[in-house]
Amino acid sequence: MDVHAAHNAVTAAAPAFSSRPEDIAWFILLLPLLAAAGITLIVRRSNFLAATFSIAATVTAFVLSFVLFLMFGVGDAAAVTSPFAWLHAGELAVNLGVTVDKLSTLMLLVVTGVSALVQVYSVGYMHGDRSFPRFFIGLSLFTFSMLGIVLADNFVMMFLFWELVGVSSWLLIGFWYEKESAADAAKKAFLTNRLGDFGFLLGIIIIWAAAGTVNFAELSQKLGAHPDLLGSLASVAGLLVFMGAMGKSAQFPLHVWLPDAMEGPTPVSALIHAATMVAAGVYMLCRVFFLYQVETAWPAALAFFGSISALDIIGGIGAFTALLAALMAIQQNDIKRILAYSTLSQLGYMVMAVGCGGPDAAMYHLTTHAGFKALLFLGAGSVIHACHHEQDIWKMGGLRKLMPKTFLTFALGTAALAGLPPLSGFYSKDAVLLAALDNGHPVLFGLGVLIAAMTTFYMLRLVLVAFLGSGRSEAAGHAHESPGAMTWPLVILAVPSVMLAWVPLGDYLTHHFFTDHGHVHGHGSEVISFGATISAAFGLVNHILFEPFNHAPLPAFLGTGALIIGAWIAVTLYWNAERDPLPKLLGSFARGMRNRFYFDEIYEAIFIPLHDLVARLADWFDRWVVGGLAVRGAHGSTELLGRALRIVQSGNLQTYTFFFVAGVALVVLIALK
Amino acid sequence: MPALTDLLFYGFAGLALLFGFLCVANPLSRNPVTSAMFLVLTICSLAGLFVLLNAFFLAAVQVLVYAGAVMVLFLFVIMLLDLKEEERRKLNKVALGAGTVAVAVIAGILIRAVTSAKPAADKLVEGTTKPLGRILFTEYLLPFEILSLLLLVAMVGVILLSKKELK
Amino acid sequence: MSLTPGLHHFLVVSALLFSLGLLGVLARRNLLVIYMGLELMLNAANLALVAFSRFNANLNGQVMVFFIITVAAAEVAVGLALIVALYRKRQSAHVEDLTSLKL
Amino acid sequence: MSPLTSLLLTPFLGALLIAIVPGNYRVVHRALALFTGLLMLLQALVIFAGFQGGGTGLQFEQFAEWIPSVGLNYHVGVDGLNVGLVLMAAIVSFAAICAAWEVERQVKLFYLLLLLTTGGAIGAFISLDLFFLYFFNELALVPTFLMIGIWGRGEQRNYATFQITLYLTLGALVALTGLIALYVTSGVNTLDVVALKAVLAEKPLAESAQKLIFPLLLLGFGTLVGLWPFHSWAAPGYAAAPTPTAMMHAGVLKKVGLYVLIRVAWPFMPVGVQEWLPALALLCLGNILYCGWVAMRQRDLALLLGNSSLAHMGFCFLGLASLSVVGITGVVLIMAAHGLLAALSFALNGYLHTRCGTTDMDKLGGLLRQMPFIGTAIVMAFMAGCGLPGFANFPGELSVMFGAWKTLPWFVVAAAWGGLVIGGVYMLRAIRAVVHGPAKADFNHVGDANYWRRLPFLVLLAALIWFGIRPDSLATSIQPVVAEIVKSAAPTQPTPAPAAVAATH
Repeated sequence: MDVHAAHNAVTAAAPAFSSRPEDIAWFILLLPLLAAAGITLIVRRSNFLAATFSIAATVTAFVLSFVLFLMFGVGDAAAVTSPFAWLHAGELAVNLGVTVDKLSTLMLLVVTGVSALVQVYSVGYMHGDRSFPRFFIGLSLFTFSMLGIVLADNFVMMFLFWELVGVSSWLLIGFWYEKESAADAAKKAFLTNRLGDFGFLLGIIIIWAAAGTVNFAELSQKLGAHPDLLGSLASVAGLLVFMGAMGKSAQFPLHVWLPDAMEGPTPVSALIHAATMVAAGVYMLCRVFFLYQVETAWPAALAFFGSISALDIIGGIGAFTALLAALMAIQQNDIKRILAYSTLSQLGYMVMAVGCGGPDAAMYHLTTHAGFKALLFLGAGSVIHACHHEQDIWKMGGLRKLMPKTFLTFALGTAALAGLPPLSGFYSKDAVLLAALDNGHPVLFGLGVLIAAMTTFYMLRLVLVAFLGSGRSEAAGHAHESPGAMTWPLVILAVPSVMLAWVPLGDYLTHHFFTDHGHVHGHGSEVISFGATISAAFGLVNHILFEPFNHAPLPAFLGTGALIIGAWIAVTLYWNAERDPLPKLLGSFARGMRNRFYFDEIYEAIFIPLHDLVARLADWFDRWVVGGLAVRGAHGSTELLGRALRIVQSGNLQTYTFFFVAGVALVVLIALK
Repeated sequence: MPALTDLLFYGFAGLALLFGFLCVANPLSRNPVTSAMFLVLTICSLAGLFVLLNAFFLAAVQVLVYAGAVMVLFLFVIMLLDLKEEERRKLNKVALGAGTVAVAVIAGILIRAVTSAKPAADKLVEGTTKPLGRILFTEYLLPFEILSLLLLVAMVGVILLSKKELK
Repeated sequence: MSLTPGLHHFLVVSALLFSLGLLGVLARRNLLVIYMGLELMLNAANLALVAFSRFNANLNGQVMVFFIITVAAAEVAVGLALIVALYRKRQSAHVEDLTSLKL
Repeated sequence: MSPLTSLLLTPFLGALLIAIVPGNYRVVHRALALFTGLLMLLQALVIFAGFQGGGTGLQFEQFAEWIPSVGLNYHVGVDGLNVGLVLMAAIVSFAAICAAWEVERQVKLFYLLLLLTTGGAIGAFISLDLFFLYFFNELALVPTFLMIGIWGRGEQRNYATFQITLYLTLGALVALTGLIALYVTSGVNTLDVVALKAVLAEKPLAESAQKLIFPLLLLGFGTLVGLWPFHSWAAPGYAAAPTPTAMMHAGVLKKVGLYVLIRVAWPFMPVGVQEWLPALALLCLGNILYCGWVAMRQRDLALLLGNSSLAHMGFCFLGLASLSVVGITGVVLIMAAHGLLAALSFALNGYLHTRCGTTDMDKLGGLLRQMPFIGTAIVMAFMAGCGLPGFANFPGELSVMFGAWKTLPWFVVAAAWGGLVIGGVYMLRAIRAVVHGPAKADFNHVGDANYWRRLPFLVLLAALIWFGIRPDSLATSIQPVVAEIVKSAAPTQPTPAPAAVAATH
């Protein structure tokens, strides 16, 4: 693309900067950054002011997001951007712009909403921590980076914020950096993400090299016009970009960082690992979904893939991750780790949905999941806080009576995650299953149902063991309800967990993804304006609540059946259980599940040492061959020669004279010749 | 029948070489005093050769400066240092041999070079004081003055070096 | 080469005398004797210069000899002072003992 | 008088003043040096702000004939290529002068040498005459050898001093041979870069001459930059150097070699470039991957930083080898960014060394608790070092990788691995070892930097972040100049439009 044209476009857009409504998005993006900067520079010493700055910024961002949502999300306003020149070098033109459309406004709401609640919650949870303001700096920075991903209108900008999310999550996970395990977990998370980013960056470069632009809108347009634009690297580019998502969304085989990341404070886990960072991968896949609609093509070396498309591979990886993580979750005892694996599993679900060609379903599930998973994490945090940082569920028990608000909201979240109709989780899960079934992936559909059962099982296990029964430790016995700053966010989050699906969210997303291409699912093809939504919401409640059963009964009934089976097994095994009966029943398989199928051990035993070995070899080479043989060799041989010549320097005057005379004789001889 | 001057030349030349040899490699005595004495004799013989070459002024200077001043200095130093040790030291045969060889080579080369050169025109020049003084104070005035400076520097240097404490 | 002493004869004597001086420098161990050898070599050079002057019929060579004698006198004075100083420090005027130039 | 000339004269005048003040007025020396540094910084800022980007012409030019018989002139000027580098050099110099506060012995001499180095570096960047280019480079290098030798630290000090001196002198010698050969074979009696460019555009050098002279320049100046395998002077040299010297050398002087390559070797010898490009591409892998791996194994922070800086130089060479506008623009961006970053890293390393007495990562740890400011600065610097967006290195490395993809795809894969993964691994490990982990009692007495000592870090960080957020403030100036260079370096190879590429697939 012509650089000068782009540059002109930039300069042309500049004067209009403050006059366009979509530029509100810039404020949304920058508010958390301003908060972080303000805390760093001005109020670093005051806990109260730090929290106020941060929360005020995020809440304002949430309100603005809502305004933006009403303006652009609801209704059919086109996606609009206001570019700002960042880097122009030769044919590479990168302008920072924002995309404001249905997808990003919805995600803005999710991110700012959850972030605001988590921050309020943190005021209670982090009370008394000596680095309280630093925590809010980290949260604000993180929110800023995440909003950048959401709003990015091109690949480079997305990558930029992608990395920033990585580093701010590193800051948060390693918040208690004096704890060795936390510092290690932060490092691991960052490096695992880096592996994904490696692929992501290469994917971006391939796409740019072929299409000449990194802008999503232009790319989408070009790829729509020429589906073979990316040439033989089309599928490779798609997979490489997916590698980025693999890192952030913790998909197999880069999933190992997420459970370790639970070393961070619990609000961080809620923010990062439920609603935002891990969702970024899925969001990115949805944002660049046009990339996967091009013709499948493999370079000659990978021709054996044949007609298997990048999406098929993505779907497979998603399903595998979901299954693996669900299995691991069944045998965990740490309350946060159970939730972590559950997150992994649900992310696998979303990625599977994308792979099945249902980005709308993936986004739907992402949105609902953000709500109830944040709720679950915050609830877990409340429990941990109450039990004096005890995280083993087998040392809890009987918390139902001691912490009624936490229990109730936690139970609601569990039900939503398990997919109990008519809670939100049911509808989004149903959408995912439907996407698998509709697009001809019966195996994935079957796996999805199985995972749904397993989800119910391990979540119920958690609830039964931790909240019901009787207290198994002193800490659990003396637990008390958490302060209002912590319980109110739980209550607020319970609302969307229950009711989010009662607004026509699925249709909203379907509309976003598929109207352009003319094939529309379901009944939501009509343009929905906000006013109509409000009035329709009540009228349609009945219709919406039972829509899945009417519209596509198979996934709905199977999903509900899975729920019942999972719940039945869980209740049988864990009602009033004092010890976990599963290890006895499953033997070594349970041990495998508990030890996460030894992935960390395998990586630590094979890949990391392998890379270290290369480094060791290079270092050895540098020390002994370059530094030793070449450098010291040159210097050594010079020195040896010097030593040899030193023998001549006897210090005896007459020897010198002798040589002198010999030299003179030689010169005279030559001169006389 | 060779002229008297010719005989004188062979006489002085032979004496100079003989005394020179005895000065540096006296087989009977390795006493530096002996060497110094033979050096005086060599210089005197050379002065004779200078006279044969019509360099009367230089011959006088040679005797005055060398045989007089320089040799007195040498003798003073020899007395001052009381060098008895020389006698006890063993002669380094290897060094002597190598030295002799080197010297022989140099001598050979020089003599060959000298004899192979074309003889110069046999003109006469009087090296008396008057023409020498004239040229010295006209053409070579600057070097002459510099030389005086050199002597001054040497004097200062010697005084400094001979002070008891060298710092 | 005739027997009548010409330039060549003087030069041969000069060369031989020079060699004798060199022999002294190379073979003797006493610094003072070495010094005498050096004086011999200087005198040999003087002889050659005077001979050149005589046979080339100009006085430049003799002027040069005059300078050489003066410089030699200065040199002897300084050199002997050095030897004395060295002897005071090392209690020896023997070249074999003076090897501090060795590394 | 051009502002460039006054900028160039400032450090030398400062050095002169310091030389006049007697040795025991330490405070006066420090104040004078600081004032000189500040003055340079302000002048460089004025020049940078007054620079009109977007064109290829020279600005603030000054020309004075000196020795016409050999075509030797005083000719200074800036275009997009060096205006940012001059600013970077001034910023780093100022920071280095601030950091020189830690020097306790022979303060006067140290400031004198430091200002000479500074002046030499500035002179090398603004000179448009081959002689002065080389002269100022040497003028900057020689004092660094002295500084490492006299004020250096560590047991390996002497070895490192000798090594760096010999390596760099030899490299400079090879480069000098190349420059002389260029001067002689060009056949026009001029050392002026601008004049040479005009002449060589009309009448290029003979191909055989290009093929011989180009490697001389590449290896000569490459050694000054630390091109693999002539790199082993760098890490031990920086580890042994006193902080300001390491800052100046790693930050500024290393870039002079690259600058000369871009200014002279590439545009003047297109055939030579084509001939030696594959070799250069291979060698740059040595820097990116090999030095990265070596860095992973280091237990000493200074050695790690030295190797990491070599790895960054690998990106520069990759960009040069790409022979594309995007890539070489990226190289210049990295040069400016890495100058700031290397100076910052070594300043921090030096701070740790003076305060904690060691830079051994096994002995350090948990410093974020005891020194929050320095700890945060370390985190930021190291994050910038592994290519984090928001810092100036990122746009540069990004452009290099984008630019090199079309001609060297597998090298880009390796570079991405080196920059993102290997760089991430060693930097994160370093952060983990130095600032994270439980606080150690050994360092309880060690204080954080006071406000005055924070100045150099803050200046460098601010510049890093500014160029990270607004790379265009450099890139728009760089790009036209680079486009011209690429055009003259690859006249037979017009860069294909993206659409054409797509069509061929």
